[in-house]
Amino acid sequence: MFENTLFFLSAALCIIGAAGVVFSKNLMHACVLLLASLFGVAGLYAVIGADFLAASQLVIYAGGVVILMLFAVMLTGGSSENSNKFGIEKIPGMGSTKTYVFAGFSVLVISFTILKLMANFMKSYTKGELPAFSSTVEKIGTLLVTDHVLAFEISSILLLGALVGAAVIARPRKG
Amino acid sequence: MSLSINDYLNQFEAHQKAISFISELLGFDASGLITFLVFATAAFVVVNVMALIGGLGTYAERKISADIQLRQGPNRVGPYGLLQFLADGVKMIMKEDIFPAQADRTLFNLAPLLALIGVFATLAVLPFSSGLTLTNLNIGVFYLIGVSSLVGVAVFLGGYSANSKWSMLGGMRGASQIISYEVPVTITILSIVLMSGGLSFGSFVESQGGFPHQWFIFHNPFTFIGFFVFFIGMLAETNRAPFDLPEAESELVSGYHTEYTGMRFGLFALAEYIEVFVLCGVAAAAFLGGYKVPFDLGNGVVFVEKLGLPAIIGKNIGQVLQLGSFLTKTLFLYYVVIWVRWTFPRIRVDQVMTICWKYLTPIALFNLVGITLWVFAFDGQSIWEVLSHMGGGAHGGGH
Amino acid sequence: MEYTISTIAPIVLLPFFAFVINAFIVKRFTTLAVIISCASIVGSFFYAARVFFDFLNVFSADYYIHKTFTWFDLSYGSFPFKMDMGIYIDNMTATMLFMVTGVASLIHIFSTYYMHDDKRYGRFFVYLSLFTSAMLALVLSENLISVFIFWELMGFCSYSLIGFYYEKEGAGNASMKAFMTTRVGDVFFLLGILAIWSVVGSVSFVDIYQAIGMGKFNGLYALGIPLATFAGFSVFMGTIGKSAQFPLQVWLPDAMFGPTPCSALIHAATMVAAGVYLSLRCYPLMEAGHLTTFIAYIGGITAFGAATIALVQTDIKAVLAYSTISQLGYMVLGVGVGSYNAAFMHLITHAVFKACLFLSAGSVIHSLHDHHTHAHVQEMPRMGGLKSKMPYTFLAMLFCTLAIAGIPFFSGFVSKDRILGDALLMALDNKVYWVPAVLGFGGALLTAFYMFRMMFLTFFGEPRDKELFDHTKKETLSWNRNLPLLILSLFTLGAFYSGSLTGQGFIKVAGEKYEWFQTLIEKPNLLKFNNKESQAFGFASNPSSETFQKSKYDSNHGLSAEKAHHVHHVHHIGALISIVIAFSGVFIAAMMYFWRSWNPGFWVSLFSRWYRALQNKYYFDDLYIKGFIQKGLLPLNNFLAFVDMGIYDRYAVDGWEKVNRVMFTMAKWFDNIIVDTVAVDGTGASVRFFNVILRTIQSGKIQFYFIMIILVLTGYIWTLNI
Amino acid sequence: MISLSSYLFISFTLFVAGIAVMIARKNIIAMMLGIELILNSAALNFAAYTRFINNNLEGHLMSLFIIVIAAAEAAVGLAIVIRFFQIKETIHIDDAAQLQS
Repeated sequence: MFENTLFFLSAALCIIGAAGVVFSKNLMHACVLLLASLFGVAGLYAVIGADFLAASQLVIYAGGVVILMLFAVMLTGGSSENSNKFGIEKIPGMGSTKTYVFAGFSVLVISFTILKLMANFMKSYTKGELPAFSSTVEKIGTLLVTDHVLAFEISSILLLGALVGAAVIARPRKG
Repeated sequence: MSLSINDYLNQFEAHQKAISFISELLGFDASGLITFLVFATAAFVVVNVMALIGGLGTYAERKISADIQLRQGPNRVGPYGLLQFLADGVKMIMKEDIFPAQADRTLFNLAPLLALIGVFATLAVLPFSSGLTLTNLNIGVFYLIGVSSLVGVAVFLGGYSANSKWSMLGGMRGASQIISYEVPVTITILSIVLMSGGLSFGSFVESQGGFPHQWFIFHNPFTFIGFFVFFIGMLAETNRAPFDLPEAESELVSGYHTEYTGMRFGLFALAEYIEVFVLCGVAAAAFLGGYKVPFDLGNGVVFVEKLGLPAIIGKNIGQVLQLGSFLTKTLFLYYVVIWVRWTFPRIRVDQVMTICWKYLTPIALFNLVGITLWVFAFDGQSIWEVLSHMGGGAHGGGH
Repeated sequence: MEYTISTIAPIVLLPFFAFVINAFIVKRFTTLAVIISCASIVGSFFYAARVFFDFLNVFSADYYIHKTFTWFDLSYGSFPFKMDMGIYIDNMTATMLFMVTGVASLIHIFSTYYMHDDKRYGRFFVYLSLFTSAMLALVLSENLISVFIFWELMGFCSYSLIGFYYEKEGAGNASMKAFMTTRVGDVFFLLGILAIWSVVGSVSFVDIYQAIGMGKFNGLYALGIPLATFAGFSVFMGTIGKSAQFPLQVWLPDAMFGPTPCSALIHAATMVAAGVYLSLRCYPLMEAGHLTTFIAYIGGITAFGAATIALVQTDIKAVLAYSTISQLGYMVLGVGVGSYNAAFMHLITHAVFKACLFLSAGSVIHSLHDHHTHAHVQEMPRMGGLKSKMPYTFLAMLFCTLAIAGIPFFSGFVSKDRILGDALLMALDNKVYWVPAVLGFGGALLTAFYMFRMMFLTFFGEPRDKELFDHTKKETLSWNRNLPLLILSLFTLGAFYSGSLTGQGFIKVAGEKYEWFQTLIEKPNLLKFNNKESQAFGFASNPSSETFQKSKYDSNHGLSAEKAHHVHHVHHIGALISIVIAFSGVFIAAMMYFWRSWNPGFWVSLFSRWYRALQNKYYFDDLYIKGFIQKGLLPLNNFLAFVDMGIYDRYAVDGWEKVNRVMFTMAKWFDNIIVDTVAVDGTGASVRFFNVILRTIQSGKIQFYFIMIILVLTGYIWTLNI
Repeated sequence: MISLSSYLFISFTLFVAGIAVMIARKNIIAMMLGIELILNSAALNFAAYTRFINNNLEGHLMSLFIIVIAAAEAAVGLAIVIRFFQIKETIHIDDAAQLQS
């Protein structure tokens, strides 16, 4: 009962958010809608018992990525002139009819493809009764430092590299 | 420590009897409905009490600042001016609701709500007492950090949507400050997680004791430093003085809520005061023993055995004592926060970032390493236990 | 008594390092450079002395040290092409080392006096060090190639030293002449080395001795000439060039353009000695090639002819230079008549007294300073009566003159007399040898005459140039001027070389023990080299005196008593003739120039044509320049130039140019039409064509890429047939 | 109701939405929003499969690593966007079609 409610709420938030990101004409709104969609995903994680994953999703996306996106929007959209020296508008549109036609075409193609793949998979899958998760944190921690320690360390190096790289790239320079 | 307030109530026979009675009455299994009702009631109560506390926060702020500045403070409405906040609320509701012409109306409406949502969502895991915890998530702290970062988004959106340069600057300052200070605060909490061995607030509190020497703040020298790192980071995260750059009156009129009027501004202010309370509660739970009462009075066993009271009454007396203990510590920290605001001058905007990245973060990392070594070297014992064992060892050596 | 490379190498390397160091520091630290040079050669002398006394006292006569390392090895399969380098020390080498280092040390010391005021004082010592080290390396060499290398290095040094005063007119030409003339001999020498290599497969002395001992040269002919003869002749041509023998003697008199100490070094210890040393080293080859008669003739002609030229020279150094040629002729004569021991002994004794003579002459010349021309005087007509001014120099020079003139009790008598005795012995055996023997005796007469003529003209009588005489300071004893002269003149005494004063056993002073030279130097015993063994470099050889018994002096020279008696008899006759000839030569000189009873002018006018011929050195220079060079070489050159320019250039080169032009035209057409138009421009056009197609695909528009990726991915998935 | 197919459908919706955003938008930041959506759909797939098929938590780890990679991608990508804007004064994707300057 509770779980179903939470699932419906989360799924609705997720899908509506995603659709909003697609159709929103305002970049700021798109960002906020993306945040809603990601919260929905976090809720979906929580429904299937992946509590650590849900919290990670909240911390990283709500606290980090979306605010970064908002910052980037602020830092790049501040000019009042409409076109740059290349003749293209400075604050690019969120899509025109042409691009939407292309996007729709691509989406159709890929939808059929994925649905074809999924249909085969659904037929072969019979739903089994598996026990719910209880407290995934310890198990994830154990797995991270035993079976997946290499990936864990590599991801730490990746993060360090991203940190340094982002700082170096975005540093204001002359010329 | 129960899993949630519902589990706590399920301990009592009366509760189970009530459930079975209602089930018979309605003709289906009413346990789910009761659970929902219990949660709804508890959440309603907690949120309203918190709103009340937030409102009283404004009163306390004005009263304490008046005390510090040798003034009277509000004293007209109600006894000692206690009802001043209600009068303010009425005034705000009655005010005209103004939208700036160029504002992004959707986001302008959304921002205060997001702030309030983020703050209220954190209340779900705040351990008021061993029973009165809405839910004791096993990733409680992580959840709290994630949800409270919604406030940063709200501040940013509030600053952006008003389409005013003061708001914009305040919003950007606020957002950058909040996500920056999350780093040392999270690392400090991580060190507490190391010592308690769990991410939930229940495990935090249960691994401490009622007496100050059993608290984590006095556990070892690193945690003592860590508490102040956490406290300073907390001040900055809540945009409190001396880190109230986003709403610096002298520079930015009023920061991200310059263009807000009426109850929207009220919601921002409320969210801020409640967030201060929540973070003070986190500090109390993580460092100051939380709801723990000395001599194990909190579980009520003493009252049942010594005074012969019924179990249910003894347990509830214990809960009240625990609630009192938690509120005492939290409100003391709340007082300190206000005290700091009216004592220290505001620092410059570059100093904010300097303090975060050049001082607090390295110190927090140092603390993390130090606490790791401490836990490894002394098997999780506090400095007092280590000292007493040393003394005992010396005494035993005399034989 | 351990012989490793570190005990022998310093003999060569000390002077060589002195050269290397001094070459860098000589400009700024001249005094230090001079000290380094002198100290290094003296140190080298001590090392050499150790080797020499070991060989003298400990080892048997046929002991030798032979150490090699592989220089390069280009052997392929069964075809050996391997060159070793190394050292070869036997008794002769040890003696040479001792002599060269000793004489060179004294010359170095004297040079500090003689060259002190020269503006290129330091540079002179740099050359001296290199010269000495090259000579020492040559002496130590174990094969002909390394001999040749150091031979040429000495050639370069003599070139530098003869042209030392390059401001002086003629010095440059003289150095060029010395270099080019010796080059003629060197070409033959190199030919000889190649001939030997072709037979032996190696140029090591040891291998050559072994090959000759095993008769490898027998029955081999090149152009109808026995190969041993050809090889021996070629090597001996090297000696002729280096030691200034009969046809190629013209360079040596001009060599006195150099500073006098360097003349002493060239004429006594190093350069000219190297030629005789080489022919002594290759003596078995000369014998195998039956060249001894030829060598004896060359030696006799040189000995006599040079002596005749020396009769009429007025330059004090020229007299000495011709006497050197003459004495070298005696050595070669000794080689030719099989007097191996005596030839080498004459090499040593001559080195000592000739060095002393040159140093004395240098002392005289250095003292005589003409204040008008600011030059040193070396013309004998301007000297005279210098005995009172330079008594010590006079004494030293007198001793040496007595030695070279063959007066008994002096070293020259001992060695030269043996050569003449052996020549007489050969002449009695074989009539062919009469000519060299008579020429040798005649040369001895002339030698005594012209040397004493020089002495009388220089030191006796009235001073002919009064002003020069008055300006000359009286000689005071100084260590670096008189000490070398003293030591060298002391060693002109014959007692140091032979106990018998005459070498023929007339009077035996201290028994057989003092005939050390006879026991030390023997002809190489070829049989011994059949089982030769060479040691690797760095391997310590530790010979013990028990193993190597000294050979005893045998007054019969290993012959039967009857034969030995004959030999002794002939030697006694030769000695008597020598003594008579020497004293008569001195008497004639004294009559002409001391008592002035006989007028030399009379004899000159009597033989006026001969006199002119002598003054013009038998027209050898004219012959070479006008005859060989202008008549022979210049037309040849012109002919070759005509072949080169007229035929080769005109037809081959210019014709090839024509061909090239035609080819160029064709290639240009091909290049323009085929390569440029079709290939290059075609490639460009095709690239441009594909560019138009590919440019539309690679637009840089990421979303287009996305669409392409999606389409391709979709197509791939649809083909999967899941 | 809470089944694998429903999760897969949500994930599919997110993925398609991401693709549509990436192709339809001309704004680099908006395209990055689409990338975030696609990454989230993948992570959601992993979590759902591991819940409904083998229950061994490895899918959680994969999702976690995807989140980590998304964070790194966002940081570096936005840094590049800001730098690009400093140079070109635009964030139009078609302005990034040149290889040089």
